[in-house]
Amino acid sequence: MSSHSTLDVHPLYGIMAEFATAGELVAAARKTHEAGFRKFDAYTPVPLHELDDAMDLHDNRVSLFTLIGAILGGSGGFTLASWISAKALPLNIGGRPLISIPMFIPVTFECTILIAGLTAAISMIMLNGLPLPYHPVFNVERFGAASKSKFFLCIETDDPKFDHAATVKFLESLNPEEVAEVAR
Amino acid sequence: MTTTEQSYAMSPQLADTVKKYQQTSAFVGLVFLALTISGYFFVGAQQFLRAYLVGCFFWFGAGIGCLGLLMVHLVTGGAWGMMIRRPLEAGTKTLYVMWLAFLPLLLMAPKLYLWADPAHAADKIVQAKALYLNMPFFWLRWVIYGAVWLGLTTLLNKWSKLEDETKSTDYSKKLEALSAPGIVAFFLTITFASVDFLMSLDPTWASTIYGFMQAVGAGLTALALIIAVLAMMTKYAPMDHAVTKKHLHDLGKLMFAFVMLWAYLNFSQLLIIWSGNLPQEITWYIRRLNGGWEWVSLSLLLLHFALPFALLLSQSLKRNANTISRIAIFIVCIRVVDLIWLVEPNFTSVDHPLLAISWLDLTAPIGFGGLWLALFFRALPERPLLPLGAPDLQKALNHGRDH
Amino acid sequence: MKISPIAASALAVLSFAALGCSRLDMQDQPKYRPQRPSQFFADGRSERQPVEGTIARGTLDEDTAFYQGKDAAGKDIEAFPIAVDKKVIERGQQRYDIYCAPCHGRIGNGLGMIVRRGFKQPPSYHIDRLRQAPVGHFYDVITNGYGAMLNYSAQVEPRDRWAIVAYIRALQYAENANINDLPQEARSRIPAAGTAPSKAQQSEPIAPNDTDFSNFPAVPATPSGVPGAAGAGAAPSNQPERK
Amino acid sequence: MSQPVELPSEIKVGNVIDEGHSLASVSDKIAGIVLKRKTTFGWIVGLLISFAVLQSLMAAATMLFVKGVGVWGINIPVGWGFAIVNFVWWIGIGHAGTLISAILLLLNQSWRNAINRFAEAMTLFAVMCAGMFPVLHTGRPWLAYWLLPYPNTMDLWPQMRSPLLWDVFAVSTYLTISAVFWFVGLIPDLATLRDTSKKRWQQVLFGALALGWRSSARHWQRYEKASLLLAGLATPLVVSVHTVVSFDFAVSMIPGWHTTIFPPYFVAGAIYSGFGMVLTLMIPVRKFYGLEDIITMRHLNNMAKVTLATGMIVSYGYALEAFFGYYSGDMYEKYMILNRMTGPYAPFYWCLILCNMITPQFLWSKKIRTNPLILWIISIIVNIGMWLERFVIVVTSLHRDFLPSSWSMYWPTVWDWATYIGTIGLFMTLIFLFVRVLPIITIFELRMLLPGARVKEPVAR
Amino acid sequence: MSIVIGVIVLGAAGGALFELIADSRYATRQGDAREQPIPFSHMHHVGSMGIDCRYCHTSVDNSDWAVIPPTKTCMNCHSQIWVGSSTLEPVRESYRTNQSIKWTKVYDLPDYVYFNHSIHVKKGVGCETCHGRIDQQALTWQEPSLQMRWCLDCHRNPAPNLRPADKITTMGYVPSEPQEVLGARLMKENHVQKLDTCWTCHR
Repeated sequence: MSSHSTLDVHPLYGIMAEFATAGELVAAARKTHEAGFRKFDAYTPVPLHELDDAMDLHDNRVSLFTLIGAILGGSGGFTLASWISAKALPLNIGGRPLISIPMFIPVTFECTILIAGLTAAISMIMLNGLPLPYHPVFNVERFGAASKSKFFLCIETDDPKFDHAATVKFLESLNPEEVAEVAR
Repeated sequence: MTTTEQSYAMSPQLADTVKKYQQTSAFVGLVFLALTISGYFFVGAQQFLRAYLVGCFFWFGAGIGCLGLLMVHLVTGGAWGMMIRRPLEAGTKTLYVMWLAFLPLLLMAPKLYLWADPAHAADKIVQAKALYLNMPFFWLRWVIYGAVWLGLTTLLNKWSKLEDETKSTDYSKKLEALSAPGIVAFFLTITFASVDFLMSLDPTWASTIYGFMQAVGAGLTALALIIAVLAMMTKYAPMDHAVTKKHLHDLGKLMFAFVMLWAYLNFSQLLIIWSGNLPQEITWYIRRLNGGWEWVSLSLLLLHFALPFALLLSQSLKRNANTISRIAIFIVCIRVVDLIWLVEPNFTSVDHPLLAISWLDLTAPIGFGGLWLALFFRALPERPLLPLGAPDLQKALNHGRDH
Repeated sequence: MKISPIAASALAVLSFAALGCSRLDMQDQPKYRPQRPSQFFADGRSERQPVEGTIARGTLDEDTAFYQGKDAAGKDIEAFPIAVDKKVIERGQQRYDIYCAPCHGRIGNGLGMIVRRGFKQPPSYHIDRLRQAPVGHFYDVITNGYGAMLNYSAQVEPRDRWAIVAYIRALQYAENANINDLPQEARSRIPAAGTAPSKAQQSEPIAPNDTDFSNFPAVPATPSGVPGAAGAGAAPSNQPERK
Repeated sequence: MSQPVELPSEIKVGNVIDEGHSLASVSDKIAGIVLKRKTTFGWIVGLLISFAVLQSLMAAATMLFVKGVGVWGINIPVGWGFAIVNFVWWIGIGHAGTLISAILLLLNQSWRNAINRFAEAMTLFAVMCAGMFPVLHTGRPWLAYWLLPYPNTMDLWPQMRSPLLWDVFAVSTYLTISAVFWFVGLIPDLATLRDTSKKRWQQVLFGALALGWRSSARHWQRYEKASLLLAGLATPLVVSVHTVVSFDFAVSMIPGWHTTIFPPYFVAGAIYSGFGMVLTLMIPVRKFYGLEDIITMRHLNNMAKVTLATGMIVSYGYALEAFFGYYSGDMYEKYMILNRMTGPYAPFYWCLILCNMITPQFLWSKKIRTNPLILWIISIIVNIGMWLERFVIVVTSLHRDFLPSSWSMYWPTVWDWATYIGTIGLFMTLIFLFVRVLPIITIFELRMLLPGARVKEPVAR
Repeated sequence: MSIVIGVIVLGAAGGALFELIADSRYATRQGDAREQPIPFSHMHHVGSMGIDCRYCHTSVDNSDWAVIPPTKTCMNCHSQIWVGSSTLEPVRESYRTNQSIKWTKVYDLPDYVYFNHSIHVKKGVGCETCHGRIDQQALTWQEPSLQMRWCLDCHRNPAPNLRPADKITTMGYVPSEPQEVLGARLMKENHVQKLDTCWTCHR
């Protein structure tokens, strides 16, 4: 409550804590989540599956979109093949049937993979909100290490539970190497 | 948590269960084998032999599949194999009997195999293949197969036992060293065995992928059986704490891969023969895509591929011992249909294919199944359920526990 | 996706070059099609005349009666050198309407469309001189021209010329026909007694040599002078035999 | 039956990554190759030589465009010559990359991490080289888009029942998905490069390519899912690609082509030659960049084992071809296999047997598997052997037509060779550029192998 | 990834644009009346004079080639009519000097297309079907696009474009019975087949 004044003077994105090890980060993230914070994020140079549990991250939409892409690609490929062979350009080749299902399987299969693969990659990037040219976390000077060797946790001001002084205190209680304010 | 002090011998409850299974399957096996043999007199020699071939080759496949999987595991390692190594070893021990079970087929070959029938000796196609398809060589090959299969089985089991007892890595190395060429021998023998016993039912037809398909089919049968057995054992000590969900998951993935591989190989064969449409090849499919057999083909497509494929995509179904074992048992059943589909249509006419299955086609696989399972369950309790001398055992036990 | 930039640019340059220069894709092949100009021959034609003094196979044209309409003495022949039947006359009518009618008119009265536009009027076929003229005469005129008329040998083949002659004979016959010459059932179609039958109705073709034409259909009335607008006659399925 | 259990300590086969590395040191080492290392003289010479070789492709392609496919050695019975031989060869080489990155990811084989990026790049470049041939062999490469199904003024559609069209779908899907997979794998590493670089232009360049990746846990969660899905899709894809390539042959009715073993046998052959090529390239790169601590003996050993295994499958294929040549009872098949073994191209066949069947048998020995030099030589022999295999399959089956009057021989012309050697130049040029401008090893996956990336939570759950 | 999407979108747009251009009248020259050395008018000769097509194009019904008439054919009439016209001087000059008039080809098929006039005429495809109302074209223009699609439209389904043999040269033809009935009947009578294999036209 008292921090609101600080916000006005100094537009703040959040408070960031830096940790030395993966274990500390996971523990910190779990505590933060348990403390009721929701608008916060952990930054780590390697994917940590433990964080998914600790932060309650269970977004399965990438799989869902990929499945939809696979179904659309497969049915599209099969339809394309049979439409071309039977309707658009029916060619009689040695009396073989126009609709020859075994012969359509390769194209169907490739279309399934193509569309599913593209959906998987594109939906991952889109759901992650990328490409994003600017993000406040990079304002923290040491944040560059997040892609190499250090672990970070940032609680954002948007969180309803955010309170400047209290949040700083809370983060300091997690035994970080450093706590920093993140300019917006 | 798993510790090295724990024993991996069978718990008494499990031993009881296995004994019960063994007795039941022995009983069922004997009854159904007796029924099958009665078919020789009631239904006729040829129909009896066809059904006998289905049952015998199917359960031989289960045994040889265990041998193949065992050797693949010994070469590549991996936690999945550590959990099923003992069941696989038990499975290989059935080969002694299953090899001998081919004897009636050899003895009565002229009644089953056209090429062995003197009445067809003058046929052009039979003569073209006479250098390979003749009775003395047929017998000789059977002896060679036996030497390879039983030799491998004997040595692998012996060294595995010694590995346990001595805890010496010498035997681990020996096992690996034997398995690598063993896999080569496995592929060659099962290829030629499937040409001999299955493909030559129709001497006019040939397909190069056939042996590979039978090897994969046998592997799938064996894997499904062993998964079912393992899932059953997870209810009892020591497997209840040794087997993690991750192990089941990996085995499920492997079964999924086998299902896909089976479909892939079958589809490849179908597409190539379908598009070629050559009279000497396509007849094989004409018999299987007409006269009622098309429904069997379709059900194979749906039940042998599509359904297991869809079910095994799910992570949770693979990680649950109950569901994975049900899927595995289902796959074993549909594998029998696949074998019937391979054998029976050879005896229908190309011009008027007709779906005609005798009751023997059911009693023979059940009979041999009972026999096989009885042998298997007899061999299973002989040794600790995990390979205690294997170098990577601890790592395998920790598999799926590190998170 | 990555494509080698070098390969891509080379491809691009080459393909544009290819598109820019000429249509490489077999659009213009180094071969001659009919009437295609030639750079090679002095007269610029790819189609060559036979070497002088040579005769192509099948064009010896020894049969003077058929090819020239003359007998051995050089006189116009009186009888057709081909068998004339209904099909020949139908063919003759069709060819006549295409090649002759523009000047001679569809009924042979010499009042075709071209004549109306200033071409010298040819005589009607129905004058006595032409009614008496031997068939060889007509053939000779078609082949070699006559007066203002240029020859039609390039446009009408010999067999078609005879067919046209046969049709001219039919026109002449029809112009002077009597109602009694008509078959019985055709007579009933004459509108009313005393009414002058139209020219077209009169030009009922009749065989010059007594072939039976009892089933010959009436030629529908057609507006004269507009060939091709309607009723260009016989089915083309029986072409005269080509040499 | 119960007995005291003593588990033996782990047998050391060699580690996936040598001890002494930390998160920071691994990141700096690999990123440093891109960012800090000076352009060496050797690299420039290598690039220049490759680029010079590439010019032979340019010359050959120009010649082809001007004169048409008549400059090649193809003739009436052998209508498929070098173009398809080299197409199949290159496509096969590409397979190892996807196999390493996708299948081994699914199988949780951690040894893949050091080599997958390189192998994937190799896949991409090999598929590009492969793609050259079908496009060039039409003789009118500027009309290559006709192969795609799109509404056009000719009212024509591609023949969906033709394996050659399946090839179009399979190869373009393969190229697309490989590129996507490769790029997705690069994103976190590009972020590392962005954050490590001190130069502004590099920061901007890598920053743009990294798409603003900020190593967020929420991103990682979806990223891992997408990676797994892509791997799951790429695995059947890679099998399908060479399967479809094999259909190009098997679906026709030429003796020696129309055989059902072709799909699995081609796939194994592809992996075989692919691993051969990975070894051929990896061993010098490892030496040159001093990566012995990251690409360890264990990698070489494992790759050699895969090479041996796939070599055995290929040999199984040769054996079956010969056996079924007899067993089929078909006189054309019989003649085909006899002609292969004793006909005018017999030396090629026996050379192929020597390269592909005999040579890999040396890999049974662990000594040889862990000797980089011998392994490197064997890998080159494997590459030659697999090339010979395609040559033998294509040429010996075609040059004896069903109609003896059209029997003929096929010999490549200088332009055939120039095209083929030129694609090797293209491949090497791309490889040289790649090792210079991008991290050749997946940094973030290497980090995952380190103890620093393990979670030892101080708090009990 | 946006780059990939951008490439895909741009590629699709480029492809669509390419198709639009390829399909445009500019590219196909459809409806484009060509300049000729002598402004020969079909409208005059066919429309107002009523001369049958075959008077000049003599071989249309028995050869693959319809024939551009020789100068002599012009002179059949123009030896008498319009003899003083300066417009026709090139014709007279050609006749005098025996040099061909260099007409500009309007219906210029690529050399890889095999086309035969006589079979089309024999099977009942009228002149008008491909060449349009020639009796209304002062300078001859290219009536259809001549794209392969246009050929195939008819080759895949010939019935709507068939007419009786005696109506081949008719302009402004109106079928005497419903075209579906007539077309189906003529298909049968003239043994018209659906010929859309590659080698029908590309030999």
